[in-house]
Amino acid sequence: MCECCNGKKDIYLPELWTITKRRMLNGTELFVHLEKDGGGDFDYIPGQFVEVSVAGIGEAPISISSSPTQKGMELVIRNVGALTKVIHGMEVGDKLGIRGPYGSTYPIESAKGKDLVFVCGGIGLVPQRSFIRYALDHRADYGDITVLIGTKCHDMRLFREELAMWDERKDMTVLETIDEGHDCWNGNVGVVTTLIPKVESHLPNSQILVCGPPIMYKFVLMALAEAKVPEENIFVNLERRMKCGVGKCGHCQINELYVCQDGPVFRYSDLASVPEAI
Amino acid sequence: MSVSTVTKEQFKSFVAALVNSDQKVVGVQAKDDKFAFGELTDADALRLDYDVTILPPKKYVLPQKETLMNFEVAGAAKTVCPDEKMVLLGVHPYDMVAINQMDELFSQGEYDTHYMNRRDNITIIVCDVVTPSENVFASSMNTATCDSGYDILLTDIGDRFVVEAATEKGEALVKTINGAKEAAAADTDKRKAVQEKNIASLNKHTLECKPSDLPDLLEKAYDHPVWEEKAKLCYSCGSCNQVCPTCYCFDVQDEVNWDLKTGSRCRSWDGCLLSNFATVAGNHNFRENRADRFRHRLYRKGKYVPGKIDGQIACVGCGRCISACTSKIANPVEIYNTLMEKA
Amino acid sequence: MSKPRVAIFDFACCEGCQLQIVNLEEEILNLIDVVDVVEWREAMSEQSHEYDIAIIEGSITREEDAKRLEVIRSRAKILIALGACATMGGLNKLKNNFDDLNEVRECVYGKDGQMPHLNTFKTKACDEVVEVDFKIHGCPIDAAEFAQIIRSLLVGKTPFVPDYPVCVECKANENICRYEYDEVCLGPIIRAGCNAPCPAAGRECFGCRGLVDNPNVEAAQEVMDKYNLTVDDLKQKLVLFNSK
Amino acid sequence: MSKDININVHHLTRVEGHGNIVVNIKDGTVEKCEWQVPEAPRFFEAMVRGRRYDDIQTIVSRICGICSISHSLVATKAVEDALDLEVSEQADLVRHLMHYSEQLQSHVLHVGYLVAPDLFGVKSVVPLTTSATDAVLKIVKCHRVANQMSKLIAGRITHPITLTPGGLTKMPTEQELLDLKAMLADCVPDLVEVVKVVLSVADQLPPFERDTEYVSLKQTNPLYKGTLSEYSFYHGDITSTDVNGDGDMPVSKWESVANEYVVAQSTAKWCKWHRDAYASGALARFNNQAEFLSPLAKTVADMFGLKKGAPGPFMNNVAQLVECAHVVEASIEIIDKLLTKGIKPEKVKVSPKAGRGHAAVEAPRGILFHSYEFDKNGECVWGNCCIPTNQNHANIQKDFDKLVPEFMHEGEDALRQKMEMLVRAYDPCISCSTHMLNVEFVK
Ligand SMILES: Cc1cc2nc3c(=O)[nH]c(=O)nc-3n(C[C@H](O)[C@H](O)[C@H](O)COP(=O)(O)OP(=O)(O)OC[C@H]3O[C@@H](n4cnc5c(N)ncnc54)[C@H](O)[C@@H]3O)c2cc1C
Ligand code: SF4
Ligand code: SF4
Ligand code: SF4
Repeated sequence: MCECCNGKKDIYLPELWTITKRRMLNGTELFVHLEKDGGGDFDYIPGQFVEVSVAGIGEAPISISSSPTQKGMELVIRNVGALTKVIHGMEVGDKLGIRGPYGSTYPIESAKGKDLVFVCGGIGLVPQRSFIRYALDHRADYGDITVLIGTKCHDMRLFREELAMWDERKDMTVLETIDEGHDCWNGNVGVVTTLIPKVESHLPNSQILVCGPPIMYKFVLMALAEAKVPEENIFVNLERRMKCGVGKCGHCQINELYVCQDGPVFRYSDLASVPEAI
Repeated sequence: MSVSTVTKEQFKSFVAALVNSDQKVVGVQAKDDKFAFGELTDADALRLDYDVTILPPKKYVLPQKETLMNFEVAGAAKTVCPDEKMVLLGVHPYDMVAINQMDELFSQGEYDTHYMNRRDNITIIVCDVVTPSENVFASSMNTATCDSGYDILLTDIGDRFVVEAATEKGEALVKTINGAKEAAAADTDKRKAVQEKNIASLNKHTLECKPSDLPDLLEKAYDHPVWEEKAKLCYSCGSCNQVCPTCYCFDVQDEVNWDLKTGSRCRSWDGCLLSNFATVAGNHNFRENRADRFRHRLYRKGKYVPGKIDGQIACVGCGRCISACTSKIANPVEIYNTLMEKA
Repeated sequence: MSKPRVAIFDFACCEGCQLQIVNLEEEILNLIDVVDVVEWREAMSEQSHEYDIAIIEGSITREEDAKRLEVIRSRAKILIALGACATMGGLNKLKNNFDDLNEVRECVYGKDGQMPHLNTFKTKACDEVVEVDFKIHGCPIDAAEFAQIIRSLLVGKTPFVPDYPVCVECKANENICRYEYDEVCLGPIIRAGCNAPCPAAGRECFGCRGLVDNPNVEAAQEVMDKYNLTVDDLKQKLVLFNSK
Repeated sequence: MSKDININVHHLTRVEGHGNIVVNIKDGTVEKCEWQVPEAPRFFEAMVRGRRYDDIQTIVSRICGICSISHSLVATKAVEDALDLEVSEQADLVRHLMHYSEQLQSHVLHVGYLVAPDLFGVKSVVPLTTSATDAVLKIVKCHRVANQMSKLIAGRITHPITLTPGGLTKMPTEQELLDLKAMLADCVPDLVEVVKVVLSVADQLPPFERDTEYVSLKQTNPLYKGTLSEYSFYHGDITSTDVNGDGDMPVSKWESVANEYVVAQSTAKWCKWHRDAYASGALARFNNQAEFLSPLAKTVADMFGLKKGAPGPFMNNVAQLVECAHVVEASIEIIDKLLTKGIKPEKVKVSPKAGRGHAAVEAPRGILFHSYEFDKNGECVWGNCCIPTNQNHANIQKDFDKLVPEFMHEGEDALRQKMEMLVRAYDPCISCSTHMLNVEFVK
């Protein structure tokens, strides 16, 4: 903030956070735990994202994977390009620039008392984990919790220990599948939609939360339609190219909606007249 | 605020004095066979009789490239505040309307200090159109005249200018014009005549509906064949975006200095027609078809942006995209009219 | 950390792109501050077989050059093609339009055309011979773009290279479009990054940076009609730097 | 000291001058002493065939990055000759500015970046950036001024854009010319400093002379009579120190000056006129037209004791400095002339026709000839270029033949060094005159 800005904050200026833990979840996904330099408030709600930057390299939107019930913030970053490659090379103690949190949230309030079904494809588990953990931390507030996870191959599975812990729990159901079979895998094989019939009876009265790669949505939504899930009960978490995160740069627009402000979490029924969405 | 008249000579002296002061003055000047806004160093070079400028004056509120912050590589960053004051001389009403829209877009929701500071530092002198450009259709868009945003409104009534101060800043400037006389009723009548003429005649293309009908029209036109038809010829060159006074999409890139320790984060113009505007990691392009991108621009102008600014249509009828498109397919009026035929 | 070692090599070309590096003027001093230039025939006597970054200028037209490039590739961690000759064969590919290279030899050297040292094959870009990590486009390259790309690489960032057409920069600079004078300009299909100096200097873009990834060449026929131009006019221009 | 010397400098790949030096001396007898040019041939004369008259200068500009302006200019002139096009006086003057910018840029680069290290006994300009920072910064400044001048007049630094048969696609504005003039005037003191730096190490230039025929242009355009541009880079007939004003050759007959022939040791063709070899370049121009030099240029020549008729190839480096001073002053004179008349916009309209045309200009490193023939549609059916470096090859060989016996007693290293310096003195092209002569000794 500076004198000439009428006391207004520069919305593009990141604040520094320090990496306090880092570990590879698989060959391409890095998990980092961050603490804000100088402490201070940082309030977010599951479903939101932050703009992460390394000065000199660039900036990108990244979903918050931790729950606000935790200390600090956790992100999972896939190595796909200029910025993410550099972040992958960072160590504990290195700093990331953070802006946010931005965007819409999962229906943590309106879903209270209802059953939750999470449908996660690949890295789609990352933002969903925020709500899953939040719901587990407020276990009494929600009904049944079901997590469906599809991963391309065994080697790419995320949060394996955490999944194992969830699997142990009596108060939630975790179903996993991988696209291609593997020697060390005796679970389900097939894409994530193949898990949907297994929980079909559950679906119509649940809040369904969907996040995964672009092509996944079409098929999951078809399966959910078949299962007669009302569109108001489905929430999709969408990704788009994004430069500013604050509704100016125009990149993330899907028809009239801005993923950075109207999303990334959308109620599916609101997308009926948004042909570019799915 | 005051309404006065000045002779053209008096006005030129005023511009000359302004140019000679330490104030930065930007005005319309000839550029080969066309016109462009540029820093004015000679009052004689000012051309208030221009038809249209190649680029709109948006380049002063949202420059082609601007530094948002300076940083230490992988470290902290510091805002760069635009603080240059300038007088922007000779903005046409339709361009003023476009700036007003951008003001709204950059201040609503998250307040963009970079844009807004620039804007606050500019004193705008609008001048009513003297020479209509070959593709202007401001009359169709109700932007042949404008009633806000400017500090001074200037109208050429033949031998003199009518000068209206609309803000304190404008009033202070008008006070420095030697020989300004209070406008007589006859002068303001003449001004009215000029403006009425413009309202009727800045119309080289005629939109066959009210601008306010466009959102509804577009509501039903998503799958109209015109998108494919036109976009067949689209080069995805983004010329239509670049020259448009209401296009404001941008890209952000980091640049590092030679010390490799410091650098700056810059934003620059982008365009939704460019083929990778919506490409994300894994090379997934969310708007891969030319026709989808082509349609997106016309929807932004006629429906999406209006949705954010109280229904104001984000095409001000300057006609620049019509001239700038090498494929001659970008004419919004032609497209909107085609959509109506089917409807 | 030791400075990255950079070596600059040239093949068949005019060396104008290396000259652009020299044309960084004072910035050259910055450059040699952050990298160790271990080999650069144009500017210095030293030579080395050990380098991290090899910068290749020129196109490949002879067997011995192809071999030399392969050796360079095997030594370099990063190989950068510098300029149109290296990135796409550039102007040197004009000769590929002749069916018979013998005819070309004799056209230039007459009866002496059969001398063995005149043996060449069809012009190849670097990536037609070895794997290329980055391309710096243009004939010649733009010194500022070169500097930007090198600095990006040095901080570990994938350099930003535009994949949009020249018109974008041309329009941003308020040049008057050549089509307004009914002249052919390749701007709509050629990769930007040069800042459109040709239209700014009153003439058409003749395509020295190569096509964008997805050029709409199908549109050309109809668009040329709109200006009383022909596709042949367009091809005449395109052939200069974009022959196969 | 061994009586055997084997010098094998190889791999200089480039049109205008990748060269090899091969010397075998056995028992004090020179068995082989060769200047070879093995560059990858690029066949420009073939590449222009079938191309339109207005693309020729764009193509041949790519013969050489460092003399791209000269190549573009000479090609444009040859096309104009073929198509009978007139160029306005204004355009002609502006083209002179463009040409001068290249002379300045190329000479500063050559003397400052490539020759100076030899004189200072280092391998490149890099160590000088720390040991002689001030001098290097002054050289860089002169270089930048020249480049800014090219950029303004030619549209960019290398490979000019604004040249077109019949004129120029863009004229500089009067304001731009005023700014340019100020910049040039401002550069004079720096140039003088650079001259002084070179003077301080000029004794490092080897004491070698050989009586030589020098060939250059000679002004014939009345527009430039009595001006500094009478020292011609751009117009005129071909003259030589052997003809003494009697027997100058019109440019259209350049082929009978160059008398190109192919030799086995070179892909580039060699040339001879009155003798078995001739030299072109700054020293040739100086030796033919020194009386027309600007005052500052004359002063610079005096500082080095350079006199008309100077025979030593190494003095070419000094002549280049003299020309640097000259082109700065000649540019200022032209700018004044342009400003007095005022810049008028021009539009060039050309209708193609069949014809053959010839032209010559002085590239920084010597006289440059181009000829083209066009069919009635303006498509090129034939082209022929003869570049200065080729014209100097035979002379370099003749110099070697004399230099090797004279200096072989100094031993291999010193001999090799002198031979490399000699090649560089000709400024054959940026690539050749650099220090990367890859020397191998076979013991
Ligand atoms: C709301 C939201 C949440 C997200 N959450 C996560 C998350 O939790 N974890 C995660 O790993 N990712 C997440 N992403 C995706 C992440 O933001 C992108 O992958 C980001 O681009 C990576 O930045 P980068 O600089 O490394 O890649 P970039 O270097 O920008 O590019 C990566 C790829 O994007 C494409 N691309 C980018 N720029 C261009 C261009 N100029 N031209 C052409 N193609 C281009 C290319 O295909 C390129 O290979 C999220 C995205 C959104 C919108
Ligand atoms: S869409 Fe075209 S006519 Fe409308 S404001 Fe933009 S450039 Fe002007
Ligand atoms: S200017 Fe025309 S060709 Fe270019 S992107 Fe726009 S519509 Fe397409
Ligand atoms: S001149 Fe060429 S590059 Fe510029 S806008 Fe026109 S077509 Fe595009």
